[in-house]
Amino acid sequence: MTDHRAPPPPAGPVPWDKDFALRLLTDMLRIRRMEEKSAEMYGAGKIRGFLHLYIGEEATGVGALHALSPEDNIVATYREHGHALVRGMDMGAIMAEMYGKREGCAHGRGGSMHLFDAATRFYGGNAIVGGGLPLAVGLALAAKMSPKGTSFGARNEQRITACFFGDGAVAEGAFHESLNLAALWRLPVLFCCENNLYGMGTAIERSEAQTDLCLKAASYGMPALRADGMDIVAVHETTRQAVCTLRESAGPVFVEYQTYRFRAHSMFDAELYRQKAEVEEWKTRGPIHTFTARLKAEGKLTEDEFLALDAAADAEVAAAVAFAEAGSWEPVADLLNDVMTPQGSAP
Amino acid sequence: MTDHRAPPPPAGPVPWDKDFALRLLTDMLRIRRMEEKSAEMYGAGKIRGFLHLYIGEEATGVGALHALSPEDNIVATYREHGHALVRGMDMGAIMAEMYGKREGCAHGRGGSMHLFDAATRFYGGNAIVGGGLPLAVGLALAAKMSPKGTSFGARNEQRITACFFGDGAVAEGAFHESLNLAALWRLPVLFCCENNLYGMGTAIERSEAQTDLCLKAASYGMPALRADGMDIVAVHETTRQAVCTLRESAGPVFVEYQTYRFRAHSMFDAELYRQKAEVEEWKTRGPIHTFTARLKAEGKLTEDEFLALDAAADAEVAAAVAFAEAGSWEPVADLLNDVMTPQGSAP
Amino acid sequence: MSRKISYRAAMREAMHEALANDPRVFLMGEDVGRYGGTYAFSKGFLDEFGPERIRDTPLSELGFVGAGIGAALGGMRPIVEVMTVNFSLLALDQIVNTAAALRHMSGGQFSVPLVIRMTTGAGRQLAAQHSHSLEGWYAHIPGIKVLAPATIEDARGMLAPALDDPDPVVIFEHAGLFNLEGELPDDWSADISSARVRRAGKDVVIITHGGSLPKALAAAQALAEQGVEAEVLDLRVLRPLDGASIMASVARCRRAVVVDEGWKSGSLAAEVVARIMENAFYELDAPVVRVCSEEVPIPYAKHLEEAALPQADKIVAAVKGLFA
Amino acid sequence: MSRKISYRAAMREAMHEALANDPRVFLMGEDVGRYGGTYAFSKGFLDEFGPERIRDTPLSELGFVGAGIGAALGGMRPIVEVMTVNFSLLALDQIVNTAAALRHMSGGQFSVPLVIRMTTGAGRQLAAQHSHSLEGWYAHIPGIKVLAPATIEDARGMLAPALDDPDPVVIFEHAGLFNLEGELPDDWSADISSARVRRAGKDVVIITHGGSLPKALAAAQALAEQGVEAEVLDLRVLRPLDGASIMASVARCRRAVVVDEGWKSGSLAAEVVARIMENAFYELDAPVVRVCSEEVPIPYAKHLEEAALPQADKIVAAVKGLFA
Ligand SMILES: Cc1ncc(C[n+]2csc(CCOP(=O)(O)OP(=O)(O)O)c2C)c(N)n1
Ligand SMILES: Cc1ncc(C[n+]2csc(CCOP(=O)(O)OP(=O)(O)O)c2C)c(N)n1
Ligand SMILES: [Mg+2]
Ligand SMILES: [Mg+2]
Repeated sequence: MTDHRAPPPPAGPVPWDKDFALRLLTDMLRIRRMEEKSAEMYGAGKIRGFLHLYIGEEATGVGALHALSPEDNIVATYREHGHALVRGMDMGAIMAEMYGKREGCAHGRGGSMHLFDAATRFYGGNAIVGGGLPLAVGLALAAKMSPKGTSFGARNEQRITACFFGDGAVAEGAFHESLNLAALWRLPVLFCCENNLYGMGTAIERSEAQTDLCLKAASYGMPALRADGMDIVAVHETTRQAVCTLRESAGPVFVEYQTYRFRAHSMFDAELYRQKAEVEEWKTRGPIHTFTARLKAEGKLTEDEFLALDAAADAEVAAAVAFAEAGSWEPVADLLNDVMTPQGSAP
Repeated sequence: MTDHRAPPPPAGPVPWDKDFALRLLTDMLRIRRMEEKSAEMYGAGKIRGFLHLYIGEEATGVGALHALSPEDNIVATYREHGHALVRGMDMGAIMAEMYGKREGCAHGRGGSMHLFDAATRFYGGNAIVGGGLPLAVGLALAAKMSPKGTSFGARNEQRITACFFGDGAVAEGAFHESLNLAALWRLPVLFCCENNLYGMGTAIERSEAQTDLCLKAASYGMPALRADGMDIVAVHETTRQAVCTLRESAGPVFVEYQTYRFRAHSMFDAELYRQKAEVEEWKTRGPIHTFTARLKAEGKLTEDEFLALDAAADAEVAAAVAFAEAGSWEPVADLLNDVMTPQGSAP
Repeated sequence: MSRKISYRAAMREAMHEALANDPRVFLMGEDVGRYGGTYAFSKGFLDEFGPERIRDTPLSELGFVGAGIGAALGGMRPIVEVMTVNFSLLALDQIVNTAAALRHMSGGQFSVPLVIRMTTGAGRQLAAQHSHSLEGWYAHIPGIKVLAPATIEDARGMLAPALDDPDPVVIFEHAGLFNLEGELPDDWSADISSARVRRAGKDVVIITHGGSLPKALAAAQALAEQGVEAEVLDLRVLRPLDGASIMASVARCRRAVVVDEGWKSGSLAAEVVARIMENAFYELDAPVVRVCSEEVPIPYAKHLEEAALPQADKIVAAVKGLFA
Repeated sequence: MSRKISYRAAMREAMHEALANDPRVFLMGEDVGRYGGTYAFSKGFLDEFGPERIRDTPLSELGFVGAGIGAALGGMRPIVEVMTVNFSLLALDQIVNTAAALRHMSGGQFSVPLVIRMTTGAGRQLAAQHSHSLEGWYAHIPGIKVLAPATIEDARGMLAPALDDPDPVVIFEHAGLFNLEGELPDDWSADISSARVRRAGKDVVIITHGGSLPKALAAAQALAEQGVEAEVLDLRVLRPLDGASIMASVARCRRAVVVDEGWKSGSLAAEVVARIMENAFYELDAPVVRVCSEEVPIPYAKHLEEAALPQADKIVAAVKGLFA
């Protein structure tokens, strides 16, 4: 059993105005409350299949996504509820999808691991570890070479494709091939590695001969940055810097976010592979309470304000659950829908 | 069209006694003559399918393999005639295999790309680029963990598995996964990258974002060495050093041999992707004539001796061709042989 | 004197026995060690056999399956666990181009005594990327054997002969069977060459394998209550298929339904139907029909997933159709 | 007014036309550029369309096929060339788990208008790792279309509708056809939905596709000289299969032989036989038989390779067997 000592809790000044700081805090709270409720609903049998919670890692997705624009493309993993929500998807559509209801973002066809949203250029939810990486390379390739005037992929030199993946994905051949292609072809891909120290039950030192993931990027001649994934300030500022580097170098950038998963890998995990003490220590670095404390210390947040934000998040969650509960089931007669594109409808 | 300027021809003293030096020269000559004849027989329709010649690269295989022991395992590619021969396979069995005759090392089932020989621990011959890499990792794993007293894989801490592959293979996911596994598990694998600057018609700069291949090894925490693949002295001494490093570090080592293919990729290649001048310049660095010149300059070889060695090689080739010509065809009735292992026969 | 045991426990016992009795055997795969096995098949093995023999791998399906092939060539008897068939797509090159072809390409010089185990099938609302049933694909490849233990005896008994086999053996374990409880007879030894009649009948034979076996048995039970005596044939070995047993059942019953969780087009069921066409055409009183998965990526929603997969009621309806 | 042209030139023309007419179309794959295409299909394209649109890729099948999927999602119309089906095993995860499933998993939000071309088949003494015929595997997957142009018209005509198709289309080009020369009619436009009768007959229908079509036609010719009128049906589209045309031919001829270069067990031919069993059982005067590859990794030696593959004489013998 390896012991991953946690560094000291995030601290220090928050270089943002109150408004922006609270927006990010709010998003972290929304994710946390939504997922706590999802876990509850899983227990209640309303949500089935696999459910992978992001609890503990919220600063990573929130801080990174707030450094991107609505025009950018997002590719995520099966641990993507938070990314989907921050990206702008309706919480009701997410919850309904997890319920398997027709009102879900994918009409209940995808479930928790396959959230998609064309409106926010959210390309999913992928249950194959590393599966999203080549996809992101291709999306960036299209942004770079697609001719003017094409509808969906309308050329956009500014468009970045951000691809989120975990430390476990780094060992896959898909990682190697994708990073090389992106660097070789100078594509605007932001590789966002959420290193939570474990791939399921396998600690990174049992998965990687070289655990300094930034060194991997060097073997593709790709610039790499690292950020404390529990510190939303570090995450956001580092990601903004990465975006600048990406634009200047007109090529891909690799960012490693060092974070930690507070909950089990999925709902079926006895967590034999890590010590309770390790988890508890990391919890002292929790992204929400540490950021809250810093904001309060700076007078950017009062307890009442915090309670109001939290209540608002709870209310949004309650509404999302009500929406999902009230949702309908797709008729079985429609089973074969959306396998092939109906003739005539342009993709 | 990129121009890969060739460095100055190999020169300098040969730190070997005459006997050893001539053995290596002899092996290079044997490969060269065997392959020249193979090309001729391909033209004559005696050999079909794909034929990938090693001509120009002989110093790499000969210098490297002479640094290994008969107990070591060898894994190669479809450009493996030379490796098979140096390893100790009978030239007649190789030629007969290319003819598709029953007397071939694989009874004509494999052909040029699939030379195998259990007696010399030569694990082939693989026509999938990168396909031999995971295999080499497994062979090394067996050497490390197989219990005493098991027949074939009898534990042998000293046993190294040398895996030959090209620059093109480096882009494959199999390369990434295999190097990581070997480094992570501290396996005795010698990764021998024969960088001849092209993968078929694709120059390395169009295949690798980072063309310094030794930097790749660093991302697995693996020691890496580089040698001039046209200089058999550099190849052999570097490989010997690599073997020492491997034993001391009790883990894998990566070696890049910088070499060049004088002939077309296969017999169907118009070579549109490189300039004649580039090929001509590299030919001035030919491993055989430069080594011959150095030996003569040092008085370790006379023209008569050289002619005698060359004549011996020619004679061996003539005998191999005669053997192949005299060979027989496997009866069609035996078509389904060697798909599954006959019951009772231990593998 | 038999004893009650689960499919999971039976498979676990089989692996434990192999590890304890043959020092060449080791288990390698994602989360087989510290995690205790994705489906708890190897819980406790790490402490008992150590990290060398209970080897956690990185997420590198192509790499560690290929390493298993190399280790087998090197004299070991690896049990490589690919977490699920869905991820085995990443390793197919090594399985098809190396494991299955090596003996032939080397003119019989090298055999690959490798066992690859993987979970297969749908039914747990895991959606399109985690619900494949690709046994039929594997059964198409010369050079490998393909097994589908569907009972507690076979979960207990098939691993040993697979490990004794000198060639690559791929074992498919359907996730829907893991919690199956049943009586394990004292003699649970199993062959890896024959199909087996799980329920005798005379009016129709339901030919199936793996996770569909319980559904076929349930259908046969329901049919019995309606006066139709359905035989249930468990293929067990998907490559090479036991054609003789298939034809014997068909000759006996003169009607057949093939049940397979794979998508209908190009399913293993198609091969079974084709064999019957070729060998028992004149024995048939009615055309053979198939009950397979609908041609749709498996949806997440429970009601849609159930509608996409073979179910006992669909089998009953198919059988009745043969008498209409 | 038709003109003489080779299969290779026809495919080349089709790609040239697509590249010239649609700025969203680009060709990506190993050695499509500087090398001129492994089989010279894209010789000269690099100079005409430039390295962005005639994109040489590293040896990264999984990566560049996945990149093609992403580029299609991003609004492009990529033609991804996988050098041969043998190497496509490395890319199957992206094709099956992403390209084929994405539209369904996203509830219809995203389609993947991607064309993947690959060379398939044996017959050139390339041995076990370079001789696969896995069209049947691809034809098993919901969410993609699978084409097998076997004539000059189809080589010229099938690419355009494939590129217009909003979903992934996989095109298999048999290496044995590339040098085929023939007359290209002025109207070579082709659909990607139907099978086609290549030779009319009444005594038996030989159902085939791809590289086996010339062998089937040769067999039909030989049979004609012996008084047997064999119809030859070219499937053309392997997914979805044109069942109506198959059943029409079977109803007409009452006897059928299915020819497929895939290994017999689990071949696409098995699916065709199963469909006939299900839909035309009572039309048959004899059981349908298959002529497929022997169950052996394809050997290098010429005489053994020929013996392993379907050949005209084997087809003739199979047909005669139906009348014995
Ligand atoms: C190709 C593949 N192999 C195995 C799995 C099973 N699996 C799902 S998540 C996971 C761990 C992934 O770890 P990481 O990439 O670090 O992401 P995290 O779950 O930690 O966010 C595994 C092994 C899978 N989904 N895909
Ligand atoms: C997986 C795979 N993709 C493509 C090919 C076709 N191919 C055969 S050799 C080759 C080039 C390999 O280059 P390199 O690794 O540098 O070896 P070299 O031929 O230069 O010795 C290619 C693309 C193959 N055999 N396997
Ligand atoms: Mg992780
Ligand atoms: Mg090369």
